[in-house]
Amino acid sequence: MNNLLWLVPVLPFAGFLILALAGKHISRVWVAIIGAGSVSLSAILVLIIGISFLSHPPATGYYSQTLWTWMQVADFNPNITLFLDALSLVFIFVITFIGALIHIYSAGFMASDKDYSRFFACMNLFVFSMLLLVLADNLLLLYLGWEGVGLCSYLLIGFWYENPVNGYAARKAFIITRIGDTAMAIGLFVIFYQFGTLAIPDILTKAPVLWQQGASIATITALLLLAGGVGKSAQLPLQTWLPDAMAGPSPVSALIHAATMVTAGVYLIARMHIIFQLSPIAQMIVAVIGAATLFIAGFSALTQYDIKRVLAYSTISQIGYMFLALGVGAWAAAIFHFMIHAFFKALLFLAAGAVIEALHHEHNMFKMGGLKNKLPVIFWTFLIGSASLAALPLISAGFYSKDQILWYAWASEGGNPLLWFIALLGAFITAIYTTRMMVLVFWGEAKTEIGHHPGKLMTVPLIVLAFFSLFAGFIELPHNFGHFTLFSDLLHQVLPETVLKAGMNNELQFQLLALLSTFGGIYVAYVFYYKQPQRIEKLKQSRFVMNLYLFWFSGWGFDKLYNTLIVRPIVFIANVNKNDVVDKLYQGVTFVTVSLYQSLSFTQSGSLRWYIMGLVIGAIIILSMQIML
Amino acid sequence: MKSSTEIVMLLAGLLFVLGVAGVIIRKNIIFMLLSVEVMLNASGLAFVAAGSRWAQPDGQVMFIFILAMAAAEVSIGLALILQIYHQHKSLDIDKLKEMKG
Amino acid sequence: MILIYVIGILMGGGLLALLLGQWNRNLPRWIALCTVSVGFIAFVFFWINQYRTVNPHLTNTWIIDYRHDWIPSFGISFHLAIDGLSLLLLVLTFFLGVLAVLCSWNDVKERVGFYYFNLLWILAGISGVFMAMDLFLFYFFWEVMLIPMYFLIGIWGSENRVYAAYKFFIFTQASGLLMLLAIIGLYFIHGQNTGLYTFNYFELLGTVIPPHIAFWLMLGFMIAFVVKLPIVPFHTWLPDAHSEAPTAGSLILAGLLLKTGAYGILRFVLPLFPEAAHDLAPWAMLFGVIGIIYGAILAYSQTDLKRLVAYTSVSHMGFVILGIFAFNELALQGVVMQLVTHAISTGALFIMAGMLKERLHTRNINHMGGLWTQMPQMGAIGMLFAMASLGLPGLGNFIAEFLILLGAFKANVLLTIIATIGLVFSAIYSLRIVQKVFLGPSERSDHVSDFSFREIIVMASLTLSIVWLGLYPQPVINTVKPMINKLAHVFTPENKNVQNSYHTTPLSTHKYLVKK
Amino acid sequence: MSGNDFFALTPLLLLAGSSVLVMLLIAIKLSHRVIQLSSLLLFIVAFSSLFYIQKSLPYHIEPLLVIDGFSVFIMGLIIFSSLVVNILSYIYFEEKEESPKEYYVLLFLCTLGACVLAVSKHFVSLFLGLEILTVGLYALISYLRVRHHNIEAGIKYLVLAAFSSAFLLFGMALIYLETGSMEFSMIAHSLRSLPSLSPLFLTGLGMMLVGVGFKLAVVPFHMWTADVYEGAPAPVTAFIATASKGGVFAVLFRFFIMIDGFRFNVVMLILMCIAIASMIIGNLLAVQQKNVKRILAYSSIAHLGYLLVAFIPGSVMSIKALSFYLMAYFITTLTAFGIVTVLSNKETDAENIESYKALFWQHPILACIFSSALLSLAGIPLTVGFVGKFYILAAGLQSGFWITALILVISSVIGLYYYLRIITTMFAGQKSILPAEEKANPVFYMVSIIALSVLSLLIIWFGVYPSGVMGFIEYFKLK
Repeated sequence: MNNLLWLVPVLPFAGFLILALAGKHISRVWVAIIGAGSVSLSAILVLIIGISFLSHPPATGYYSQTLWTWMQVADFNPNITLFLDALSLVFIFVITFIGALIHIYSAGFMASDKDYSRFFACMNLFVFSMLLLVLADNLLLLYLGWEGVGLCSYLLIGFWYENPVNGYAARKAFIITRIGDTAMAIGLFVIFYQFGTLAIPDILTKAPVLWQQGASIATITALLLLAGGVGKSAQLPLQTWLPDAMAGPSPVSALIHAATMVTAGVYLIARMHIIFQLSPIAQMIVAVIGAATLFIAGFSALTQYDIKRVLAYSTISQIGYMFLALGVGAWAAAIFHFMIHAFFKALLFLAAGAVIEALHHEHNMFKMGGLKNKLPVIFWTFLIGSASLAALPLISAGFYSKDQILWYAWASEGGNPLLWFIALLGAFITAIYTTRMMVLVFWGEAKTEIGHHPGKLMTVPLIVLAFFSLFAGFIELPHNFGHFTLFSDLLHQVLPETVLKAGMNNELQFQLLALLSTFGGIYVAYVFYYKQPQRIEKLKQSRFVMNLYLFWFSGWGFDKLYNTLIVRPIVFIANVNKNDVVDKLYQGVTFVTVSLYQSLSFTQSGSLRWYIMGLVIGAIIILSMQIML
Repeated sequence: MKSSTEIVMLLAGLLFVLGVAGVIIRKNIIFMLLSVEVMLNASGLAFVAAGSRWAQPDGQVMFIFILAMAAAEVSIGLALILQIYHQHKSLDIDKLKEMKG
Repeated sequence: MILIYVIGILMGGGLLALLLGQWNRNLPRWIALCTVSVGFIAFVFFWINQYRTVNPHLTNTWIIDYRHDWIPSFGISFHLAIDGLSLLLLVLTFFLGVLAVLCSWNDVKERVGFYYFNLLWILAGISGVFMAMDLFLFYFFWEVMLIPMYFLIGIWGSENRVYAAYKFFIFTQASGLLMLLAIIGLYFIHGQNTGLYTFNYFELLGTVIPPHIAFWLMLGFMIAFVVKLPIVPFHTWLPDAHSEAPTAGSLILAGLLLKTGAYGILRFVLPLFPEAAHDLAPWAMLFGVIGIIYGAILAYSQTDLKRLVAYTSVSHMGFVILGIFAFNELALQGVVMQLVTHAISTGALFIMAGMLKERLHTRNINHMGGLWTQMPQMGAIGMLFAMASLGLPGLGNFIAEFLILLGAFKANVLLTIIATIGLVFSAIYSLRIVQKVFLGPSERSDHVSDFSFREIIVMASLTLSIVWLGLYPQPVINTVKPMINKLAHVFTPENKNVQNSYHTTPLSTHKYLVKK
Repeated sequence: MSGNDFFALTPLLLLAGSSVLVMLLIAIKLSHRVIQLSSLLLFIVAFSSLFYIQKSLPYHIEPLLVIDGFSVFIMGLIIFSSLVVNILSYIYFEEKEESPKEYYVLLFLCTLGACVLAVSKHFVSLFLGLEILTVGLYALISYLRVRHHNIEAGIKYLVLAAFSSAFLLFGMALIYLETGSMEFSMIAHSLRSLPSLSPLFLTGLGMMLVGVGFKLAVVPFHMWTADVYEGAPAPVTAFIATASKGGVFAVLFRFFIMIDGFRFNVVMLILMCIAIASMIIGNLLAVQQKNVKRILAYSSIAHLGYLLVAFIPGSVMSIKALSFYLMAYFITTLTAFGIVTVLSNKETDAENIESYKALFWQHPILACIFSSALLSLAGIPLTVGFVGKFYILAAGLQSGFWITALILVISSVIGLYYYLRIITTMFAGQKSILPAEEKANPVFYMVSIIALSVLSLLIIWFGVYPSGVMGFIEYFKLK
């Protein structure tokens, strides 16, 4: 069945082509069927392929399928080749499966939108690009998918194009990720000249042979790739685009800006892990970026009033966890968290979308409230998602994935107490803002009337996702707690196992601490937002707290910083130079010519005596030249 | 070079310069023409002197040609001057500045 | 002979259009369409045949060679020859020629005959440039294409057309004359060396030139080509010419005229003056990079759509010069790809600007916006070509830019990195186009129609080409491969060392070898 | 003088005889039309006689004249241009002047003078030819004597020409004084025996340059050009621009070749300065000029500068280049002034650039002819001007005169601007709804247009296929 692999990306692409070319002439039902159906088919196909892959693993550990030679120039010959191993299997599973659910949800969510077919066309194109990204056999094809998802993200963030704000957010997303992509492109150049190829398997086999452990070239390459990942995954310092990207429809936020695209950076680093392993510095930087991002994004999430922005910052923060895991060498843990996060964050976004739609496109949490009884399905699924996000112990999937990361942040070779402490603090904050969100949206008194209730098309995907958010964690249990390692066994075919420091066996203490931080967070939020909301108001009277609040609210001032340092100067130069200063040079030449003309034309005075004078002067010059020289 | 030739050449040069000065200084067209005639005759004189230096008749032949040419020129010149006077009521060369630029 | 026929057909068709245009307004465009289509079909068939039969590793790179004495007393012959590069660019010429005729179908209402006369003669001149293998003939065609272009801009352009036409003509003419000087200089140096006075390209290739003279001669050639290309700071004619020209004029300017500059460098500067070119390389690359960034920044600040696209051309052509002077196969292949894909993508943007102008009567993007609602097809296509222009993978421009950068990275790391940053800027201006034109709130209440059938044909062919080039560029790569290989061979470092041993032998059988 | 001498002098004798014959025809009161046609016929006869005498070349008539290939070529050009001027003159003078017949006598005389210049190799014949030409021109320039401009141009030309003739003569006298001969080869001979050049000789040469420079209208002796071109009747302007300059240039070139003047560095330096100044100033002066005749005048200054660029090397290539360029320049200039003539109306010449507006839409043929002439003057390929310019550059670069070649290139770019300006004017504007005015002499109008069309076809033909002409020139080599 593996040789049907090409169909996995091609199905959504076919869907895209049909919708893009003939979308106007197809009825809305068929648009939905084609759009959601193509992705669902591909999800089914992935299941089949996955089963066949797992039951008959290829000898090399991967399966690859060359479609055609993309180009062949000198010794540069990237192919259009699909590449399937355990890592990409996990990703294509998540992409197609969650993708299909979100498509189904969208069929209901977008039902009243006039650009129905355009939406599904873009979504299909996105799924196609994302699949290409994770199935690419070489970095160039990966780059194709990488930019392709960027394009779709751009198209979908700006889906409601009449509002210039959306367009601005879309452009911001595209351009900031492009900055990372550019660095990544340079990384590709370096890799090509180091290894003479961009094929991922070749690179991974050649790298340890050609490069010394800790070689500076490895660091440079790793950092360039990291820059790409940082851009796409909205990590520090390129994280500013993601909160704005929430301008897109909620299914888009769920699919692109939570579940799949933003984790492409995680995929890239995991995929190129050998290069990162060769450079401890680079790996350290990955961990530090992850920790710093999860920390600052957590605080920002704490202060948002727009429900989707809370989720956006929380996404940034959660991806920070994944980066932290990658950085400390907990490869499988990072991918595990990616998968679990995809489930619960997609769920949260979809549920939030349902809430927002029910409340007439109200994004402000402070204007929500009391929805617990009015939207029970949403409430319960949202609650499950939140539990997972807050890593509620034992019963939520999020606990299992996050706990693993916390543990490795302390105990692995690359880990250290500071990273662990930040991660723990992050977990505490996560619990606070998650609870705050729950409390504000579902408890308290109702502030806005409910419009229409979500239909079946929307609730079923929520329920499925909720199921996974609860139970997907059980495929990987901690060592001291069942030691069930289905997921990491699978991934260890591809990714190295995490090396622990010597003498680390007190995992339980750390689990208890994590548990404490979660409950502590929930309690704090409970106190401040439910029990005694006036305390917040009291705190806000202090100037310091208020400033801090605003600082966090603005995402730690990064936007402002970039605006002043980079955007404004360039725009200023561009506007000042609108008429092209170089042209002045040529205008100067013209001016000189014309002035010469005018002064010469003055000599043509029409006076005969003047002409004679000219003649005589000419004669004198010639004669004196004749005689002098 | 014989000294007499030298002296005659000097005289011719002097006449020539006088003629040039005359053309430049005078504003009346007739006087300008006269000055040109002086220049032409100075050249003729120079030819005669040069011919005598080499004991050839060529210089004098040339002089006669110059005379003939000067006469033709003056005749046309005077005709033009008549016409100018007819049109402008003046012989001031500085008034003839209709074309310029 | 096909080469002669093609030029003859174009010129003849032009004259016919001019004469018949006197009494029928429809006839000229049909004549033009037929003429160009015939040429296009002929070349496409020829290409396919060629592609099937010829082995890309062949050493003889020349496909057709036609020669006829022209001015024998100067050793000037009517010498046309094509290799892969010429063939490719000729196919491109006729492709865009067909589109140019189509997109001016209803655009031009006055003096139709003369318009198509000019159009066809420009194409004839450009074809001649791509075929001429006699330097005099080359210069001849180089100039021949200017005059009809001058008329095209000066008569059918928009408000400021006269200024733009002057500027275009004087810039190109001035630089062209300097090239003429260099050509004659080369002619005499070759003649004095060998006793054979000829303008034949193949003979001149082996000329031994004292280095300091070679440098100046090369500059003479370079100036003509970089003005045409154009490279900052010789680019200022371009925005004016592009923005004032009629749609077909902009299409041909961007799609073909600029390419003649790059073609000239590839065909003449590098093979004729390999060492001087080598010395110039860092500077040329630097100016290429300056062009990339400078053009992009200027493009960002423009409000006139055509002017904006024109400045993007400046930026894209910076990549070309960067790639050419990287001297390796990757970069050179990238350059060829860039020539083709830029012609298509920028051409498409200009055509679209023309369509918008026709519908909205403005080129100011501040007066557009929200057009997607009324023109979703144009919006989608516009988006696609904006993406092509910013180098989205999967579209042809990406292949070109990636290959150029990949090749250039080998030659100069720092400059390549800066050039790569140019990709960010290209994203900024491309998205600005899309945003200002198609997205945002709708500025207009009146009805604006979407593509007509004719326009769909035009845009669909462009779209298919750009996607094809993005996903399977191999035909293009293989076609130019022999030529590029040979060129890159001259500049490979190992070769240089070999060359030193050739020091004493003045003549060598290999045409492109570097001689000291 | 033997019979052979007369045979060799046939063209000159024919021209001289024609002037007498035309005078007689005028005396018996034949109409303008008859006079015009007969003089046209006589020009054709004179022109064909050039082919007739070819066999006996080169032929020396000691000590004054030499008739060789070069002089026959130049004479051919001169007579040809007179012929064209003759064709153009009819419609021009018919409507402007009540007694246009004597004009043809003068035209023959001027042509004769120019031809004598082309064959002279002696100061006396030089002087004679020059004065026959000049004195005739005085009358021609002010032929339309009621027009203020004509008279003004006439007197300016007269005073300046006489003034410069004096310089020329004085210079000749000095050279004669120094070398003892007025025959070019004898001068060369005696120069060879001198150890170094005496200051007297140099002064003489310098003064001659002043005289010749005036006739050629090179900077700094150029200032009369525009006024005279503007003032003179358009056909006469065509004649001044072509035949008169061609003759003078031929004799200057012959003089330098025979005395081998190219070895005098100082003289060459001066000529280079003159060439450079002429190219730059000539072109600059025309940049924003509004009067087409003046534009063409200034452009002729620049073109003489171009000619000097080819002149300076003094190589074999120079001769060919000069011959070719003179031919190109003649054809082109005649075409350009022909258009001015044809477009002139009874009151004024078509000299204001505004009167060319929308010409392309009203008289497409005339506009195309004029465009081809202007493009040829600008040196754009497909025209003979380009090949000529290429030839000049080749001649200059062959001997390594890079500076002059470079200046030529730069200044011709400036030149391009004003040629384009005229062309742009012709293309600007819309077709006017006014009915085309009735031409007084439709037949001659058509003949003129046909003649101009032939010229413009020549411009293009020689531009596309110059090797025929080049072979022809090769055939007429000097010596």
